[in-house]
Amino acid sequence: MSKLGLDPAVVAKARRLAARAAEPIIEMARTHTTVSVERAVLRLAGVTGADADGTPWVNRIADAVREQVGLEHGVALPVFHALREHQDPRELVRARFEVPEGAHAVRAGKRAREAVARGIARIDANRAERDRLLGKHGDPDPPWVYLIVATGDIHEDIPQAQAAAREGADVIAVIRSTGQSLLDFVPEGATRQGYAGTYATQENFRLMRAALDEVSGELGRYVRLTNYASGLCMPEIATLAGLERLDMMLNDCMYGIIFRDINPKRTFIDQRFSRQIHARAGIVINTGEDNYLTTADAVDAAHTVIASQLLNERFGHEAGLADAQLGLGHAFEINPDLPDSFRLELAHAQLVRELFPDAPLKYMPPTKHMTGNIFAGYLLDAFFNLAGVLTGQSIILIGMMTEGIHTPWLSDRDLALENVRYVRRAAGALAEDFHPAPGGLIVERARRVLSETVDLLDRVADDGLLNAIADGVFGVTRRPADRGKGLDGVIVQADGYYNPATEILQERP
Amino acid sequence: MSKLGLDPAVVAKARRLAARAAEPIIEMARTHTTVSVERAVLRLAGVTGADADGTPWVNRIADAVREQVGLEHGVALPVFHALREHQDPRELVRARFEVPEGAHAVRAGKRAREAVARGIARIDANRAERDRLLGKHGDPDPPWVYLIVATGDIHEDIPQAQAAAREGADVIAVIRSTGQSLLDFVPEGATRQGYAGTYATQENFRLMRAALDEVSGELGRYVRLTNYASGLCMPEIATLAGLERLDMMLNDCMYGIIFRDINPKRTFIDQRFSRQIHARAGIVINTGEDNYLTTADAVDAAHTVIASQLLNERFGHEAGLADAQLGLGHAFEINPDLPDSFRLELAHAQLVRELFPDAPLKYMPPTKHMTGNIFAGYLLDAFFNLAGVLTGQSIILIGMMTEGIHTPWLSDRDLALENVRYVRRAAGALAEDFHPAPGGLIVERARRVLSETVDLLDRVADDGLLNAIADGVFGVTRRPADRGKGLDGVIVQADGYYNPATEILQERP
Amino acid sequence: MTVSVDTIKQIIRPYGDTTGDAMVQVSFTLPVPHGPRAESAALQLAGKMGLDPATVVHSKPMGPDFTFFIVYGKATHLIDYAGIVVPEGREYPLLTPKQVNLAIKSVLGRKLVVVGACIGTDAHTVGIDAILNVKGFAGEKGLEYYREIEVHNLGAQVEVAELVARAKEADADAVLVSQVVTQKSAHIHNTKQMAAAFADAYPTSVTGGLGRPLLVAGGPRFDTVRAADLGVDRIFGKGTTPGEVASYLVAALVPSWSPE
Amino acid sequence: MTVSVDTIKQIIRPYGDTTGDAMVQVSFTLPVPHGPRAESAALQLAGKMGLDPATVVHSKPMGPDFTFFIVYGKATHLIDYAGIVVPEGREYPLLTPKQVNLAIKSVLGRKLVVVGACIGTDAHTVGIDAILNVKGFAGEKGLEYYREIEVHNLGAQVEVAELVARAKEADADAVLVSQVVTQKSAHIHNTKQMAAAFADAYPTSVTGGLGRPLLVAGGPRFDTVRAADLGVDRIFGKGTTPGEVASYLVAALVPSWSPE
Ligand code: B12
Ligand code: B12
Ligand SMILES: Cc1ncc(COP(=O)(O)O)c(C=O)c1O
Ligand SMILES: Cc1ncc(COP(=O)(O)O)c(C=O)c1O
Repeated sequence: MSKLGLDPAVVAKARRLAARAAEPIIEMARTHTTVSVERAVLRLAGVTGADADGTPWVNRIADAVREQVGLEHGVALPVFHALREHQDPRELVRARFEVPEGAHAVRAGKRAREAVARGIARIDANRAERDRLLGKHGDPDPPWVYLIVATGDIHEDIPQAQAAAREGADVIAVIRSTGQSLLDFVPEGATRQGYAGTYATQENFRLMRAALDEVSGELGRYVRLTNYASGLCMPEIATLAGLERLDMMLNDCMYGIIFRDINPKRTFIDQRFSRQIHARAGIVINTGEDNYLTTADAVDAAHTVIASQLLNERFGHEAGLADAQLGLGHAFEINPDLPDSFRLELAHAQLVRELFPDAPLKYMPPTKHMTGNIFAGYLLDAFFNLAGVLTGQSIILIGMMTEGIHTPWLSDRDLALENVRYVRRAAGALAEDFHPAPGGLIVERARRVLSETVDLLDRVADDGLLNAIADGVFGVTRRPADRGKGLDGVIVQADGYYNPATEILQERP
Repeated sequence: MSKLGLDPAVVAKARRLAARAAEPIIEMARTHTTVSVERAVLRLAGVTGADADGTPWVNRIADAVREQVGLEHGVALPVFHALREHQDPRELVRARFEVPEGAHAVRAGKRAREAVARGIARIDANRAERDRLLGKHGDPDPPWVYLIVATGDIHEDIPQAQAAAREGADVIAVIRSTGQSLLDFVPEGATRQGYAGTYATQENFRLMRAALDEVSGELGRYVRLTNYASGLCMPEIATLAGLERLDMMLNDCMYGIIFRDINPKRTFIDQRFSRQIHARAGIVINTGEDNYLTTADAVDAAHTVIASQLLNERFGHEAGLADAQLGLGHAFEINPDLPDSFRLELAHAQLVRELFPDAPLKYMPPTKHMTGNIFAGYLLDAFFNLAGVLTGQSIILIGMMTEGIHTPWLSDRDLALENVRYVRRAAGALAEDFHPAPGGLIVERARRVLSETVDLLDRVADDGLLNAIADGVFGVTRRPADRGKGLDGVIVQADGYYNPATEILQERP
Repeated sequence: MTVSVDTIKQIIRPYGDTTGDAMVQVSFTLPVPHGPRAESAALQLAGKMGLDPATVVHSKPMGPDFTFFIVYGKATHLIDYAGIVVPEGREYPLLTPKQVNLAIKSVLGRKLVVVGACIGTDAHTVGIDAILNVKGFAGEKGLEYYREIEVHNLGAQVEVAELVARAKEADADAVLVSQVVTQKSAHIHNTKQMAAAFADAYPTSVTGGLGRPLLVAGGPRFDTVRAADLGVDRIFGKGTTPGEVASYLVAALVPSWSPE
Repeated sequence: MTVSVDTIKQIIRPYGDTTGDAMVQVSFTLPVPHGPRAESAALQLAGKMGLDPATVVHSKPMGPDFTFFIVYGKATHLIDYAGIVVPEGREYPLLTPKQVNLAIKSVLGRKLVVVGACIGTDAHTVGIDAILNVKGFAGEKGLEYYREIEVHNLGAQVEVAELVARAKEADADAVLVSQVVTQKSAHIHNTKQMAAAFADAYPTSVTGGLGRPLLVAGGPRFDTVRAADLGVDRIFGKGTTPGEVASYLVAALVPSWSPE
């Protein structure tokens, strides 16, 4: 039941153009691999742990393979060929690698596939376990309240996360240490030294998921856990998330490019693999279009958000994600000094809702226009919460009145929850009384943003997405295709490239 | 254009019942007078000033008349008869009064009427002057922002009021000193010693109106002034307001009874005369139904608010007030812990709006459920401001986040204005997108409140309004008709009672 | 009023997001024009309040002569939590209405007479009504509901002289006054004035309630004073329930009774 | 930094609604369970902050171990407003882009080279971009727009070693770093570390900016420290505009030039 009366032909056109713009990128991702993709294969195959310096064995092994025979055939064949002789990673890294051929190749491939299949089976088991727990504890109705913990110390995060869950959080996000996305390895073990956030590690994932399982039982409501895939290790972190039953992951096709200056090719290749894993794991991804509005103006750039969502959708679908797994991001960032700012925001939020009716949209609170005036901030957050209710958003990040000042205090979070609770309780089903006047400001604004989106996608489809990114179309940040971190980790697949994980994942269960 | 789809037949029935319930009271008011009504006549006739103890001459004169010949013939004839000999009030209070008869009565009546007509001419001139200034400075569009000053000192009030006007107030209310409504005289002169408010005096009215005229010129927007008529001196204060060009007055048919324990008869007689004056002066009255919800529950007693508004409307019309002068009061007082509190409030506010489409409704902010949590308070005020925008309220009192703590600070007022400015700017014409779902919670709630109103008025019309008041129907406070302050100031008119003011006012200009 | 002192030594500081960070938020207005000089003044005040370091996160001119500030800072003070002398909530047992009635009937042998009012120009009756009216407060019935308590609720804006007269007339055991308006310390002045008037009117009065009715004051903002400062026997604050008051009346006026 | 001191003696206090009422609002969390003991602790803290009297108007349990408080009170402190030493806004004249270009061209005879970056793990580039990018800030164009300024904007998350190398490579006259994240005083540590690295890398460096590039730090929350504490030449805070920075660069690096 559309409130905006969008023209289905225009919507279909936008989707067609997004698919056309995405196609060359998908082709590139199909024919390339990266160091992190290959390390993810090793992780699926069961390689864990790190050397005495903290460098994960998967890095040591992939580096050794790359040095000796290159990674263009994938890591699987050389490693499983070498595994005939060396079982222990400590020895394996010192092995002489070769790319097996003929029967050797067949045998190595078979064993690699069996090993990786065991990893994927564990992901499947986790998915089933989640379904079981959702049935047992209960699945909260959307919108889900999404709260952040960020102490830097997993053992401090745990009680804070449990407390947040008890206070009403449906989703707990553990913010990552500021530097992690630029690390080309995933740290190991339980960590206590993060910086404005806690390192994403397999052990931290495990500990937090266990803690939330405990509190889910206590509350009779399954509390979801989320973390960040984006960064140089997107495929590996996605894998670890699947292995440890995380429920959602920040995963955007372009965030790393624009906001972390990661090489565009690297990012696009990594995101495809990581999303194939998420798809299998039943993990809901959260995309990062909200970030664009922190560097670009929320009104001027509204159509870039929609264009990016359509691209994220296309890439997601191609990687096997269902609509219900597409937590497309957007944000309440319109300058509050503008006349009609709230109505404009309702137009944008409703447009996203109607374009992606089955997606669990992630809606971000105001950040850019939050100042030191905490009262003004509390007010703005209230209107954000109301916009969420009126336009049926799915995953609601909770805005902090002190956003312009410091990372959230305990009391900020408590007051923020009081705010959203009041708004939801007071407004109830008010959305059913919200009907944008035909021809009115909201309807016209939504129509205009959609048409600007179509125009933009048209240009992007013609010029190529990589060129658009280089031109600063998204987040007014220019990122040329041949620059940025991690480009040296990109490898063109050779003939005979073999990746058992992709093979299994593309068969679909 | 009704959003609630109210049944016009039910609305008409409610009005008929209100008229029936009001009728005996109107009859009583027509056949009685009060000490304050008579003093108001003297004020219109030009008697001003006070004795050395601060007792106004009008009180001294009326008391002397009452003592000697009673007030059942009105004060006009005895006084204007005595005026043949004594012109100075100082002497007049020592005069021997008699009720003139025959030609003497005719002559005294004629001179009284001439004197009172001069007072009324001054009121007419003020009304014309207001119209001129509205044309000159400009009349702000509703909703009008209504702000309070309450320092107790008129010379502190003035700069604060001017500052408030500069910050966006369209209406300035000077809160009265807490004790004044129970004084059976109007203090004289400029006062500096009020208690949680400033005394309402003719001179204070004059000073403040002049100060606001000054600032109106500066701002290019006519800033309205309001004060309180209710209390033991309703007729006199209404008169002074007319003489000094106030623009609005708090004037309720029952507030004094319920919240100040003033005798019901006294109040009903006084309110009729005071409203005749307001009608002539072009003053907008503000009624006090909002107060009911501070002692009664805003959901349970919603229909008592509507019933009272219909009564206030009937009494107002009968006294000559036009619809555009009926600032009927209501308030955002629903417990914020209730589910759907905001939607329920929208139902109530929209119902009032649709029942009285031409009345400049006065909408009061939350007070009862404001606590020491100033953040929660700021939030509640924001939703009040939004309800005002969505339901087209006319006069918006500005809620203070510290309502539960102290009388407003400078910064409270500033933050409160930031709040309402944001909400109005951000929401713009959002009301056009607000369409209560047919059969939904809002529509059903409004319908139910209206039908409860009809039931209540039916009972009141049968049992008598005075009995209903005695039973605590309004504001859950019981006020028997023969109790309360000021009953001894009520006088049954004798045959030959003469009141030149009523005579002129009832002729209509 | 009794006190309790913890035995464990415990020193605490405010908590922002880490133990010991000692962060607090402050807001205030200074009567000076907006600008860097005003900001320095705000930081000086924060410094005197013991905030170091302190940051002005928001400053806003309010007209030409005033500036509003929001400041965050680290409090240098320590709180000796273990050493805190904490007023015990209640120095008497909480009784059921039944027990209250029984106590009065069995010991006093007559109804206990209570006179209540809002004094001075205060017209906020909701609080005293919550204690006295049958309807009550927070699910508890008010004193009128107690069979053995005779309630005279005089309502709002009662003058002290009238209150004394009515208390004498009714032969009151206890006088309950409510004070909600606190502007210019009205509640303090009015309550003291009331206590003095009772002392005058009952020359036999001695502290402790002998020779005059028990004097009880209530209202939401009495937390800066103690009963003795005002000359009354007890103060009740925010959120008081009728049962607490009834139980106190028994403890104070029927001290010989015990629930067993 | 110069100072100005008023000649009139003026003692001020916070202002609620009356001159001299000295009222302020405070909020904080204490790491203790909710209850009367916690409230007493809150009042103790308020007392130590110099609030007397003080009232807890709101207290709320946040889980079993923490309580949030809102307190209002009268500050006993006086502020000597006349005696306040106030940092002057700017110690150099504000120039137009034209004047800046002229100064550089006529005195330096070559382009002035500026290297900018967000250092450490800080990825907040909006602030430094506001100063450097053509687009600029608050209606003023950024330094890239100045014909005579050569800008190398290195972007986010630049390591100090790399910054030093790039500054040397470009033969930078000035290095501009932005620090927005302040958690655990990251901005202070990172800036100090950067200053130390430049001191090391340019052994001829003496205070005052000779022998090494001029070091400029910026970000919204540097107001608790002074440039000298960090080892840089100047700090720019909230709301800085590109023109202010360009004018400062001229004043510091082309001191002999004067607009006349
Ligand atoms: C309702 C109300 C009114 C109603 C009163 C109706 C009535 N019949 O009582 C009306 C609308 C008439 C009114 C008028 C005014 N009010 Co008024 N009003 C309030 C309001 C909204 C709620 C008070 C209330 O009912 N609380 C609920 C009761 C249950 O709580 P309580 O009184 O604290 O009582 C509890 C305890 O304190 C205790 N208790 C109280 N008394 C007693 C006595 C005894 C013996 C015992 C044992 C216990 C006890 O037990 C009670 C139950 O737990 C407050 C704001 C707020 N949110 O608090 C302002 C407020 C109290 N009003 C205020 C003022 C100034 C006024 C006015 C002067 C103008 C104005 N600004 O509105 C007028 C004039 C009143 C006058 N002459 O006194 C100020 C007082 C400021 C101050 N601290 O000095 C307040 C705080 C609003 C504000 N911020 O300006 N008001
Ligand atoms: C935009 C933004 C982001 C964007 C950044 C995009 C980008 N390319 O810059 C994104 C979304 C990526 C982001 C991410 C994160 N952010 Co962020 N972000 C913000 C936000 C909303 C606005 C900052 C901003 O752009 N301000 C506008 C600019 C123009 O102002 P400015 O930086 O102060 O710059 C001016 C002056 O300071 C000065 N200036 C600044 N630098 C320099 C340098 C020189 C040389 C000169 C002369 C002048 C100068 O001139 C500028 C113009 O006047 C703030 C919250 C807020 N409302 O402030 C949080 C905020 C800064 N972020 C924060 C944090 C913690 C993060 C994250 C760690 C996670 C999170 N909570 O979001 C991540 C990781 C970032 C990282 N690794 O550093 C915190 C920092 C807390 C603290 N005080 O320590 C804040 C305050 C939010 C919060 N309350 O938690 N963020
Ligand atoms: C899609 C996405 N990925 C990742 C992140 C966080 O990345 P980092 O850990 O690099 O700050 C964000 C930030 O909000 C995001 O939106
Ligand atoms: C209709 C009306 N009259 C008068 C008043 C004020 O009366 P008083 O001065 O007695 O407090 C109010 C209070 O808000 C009111 O609503």
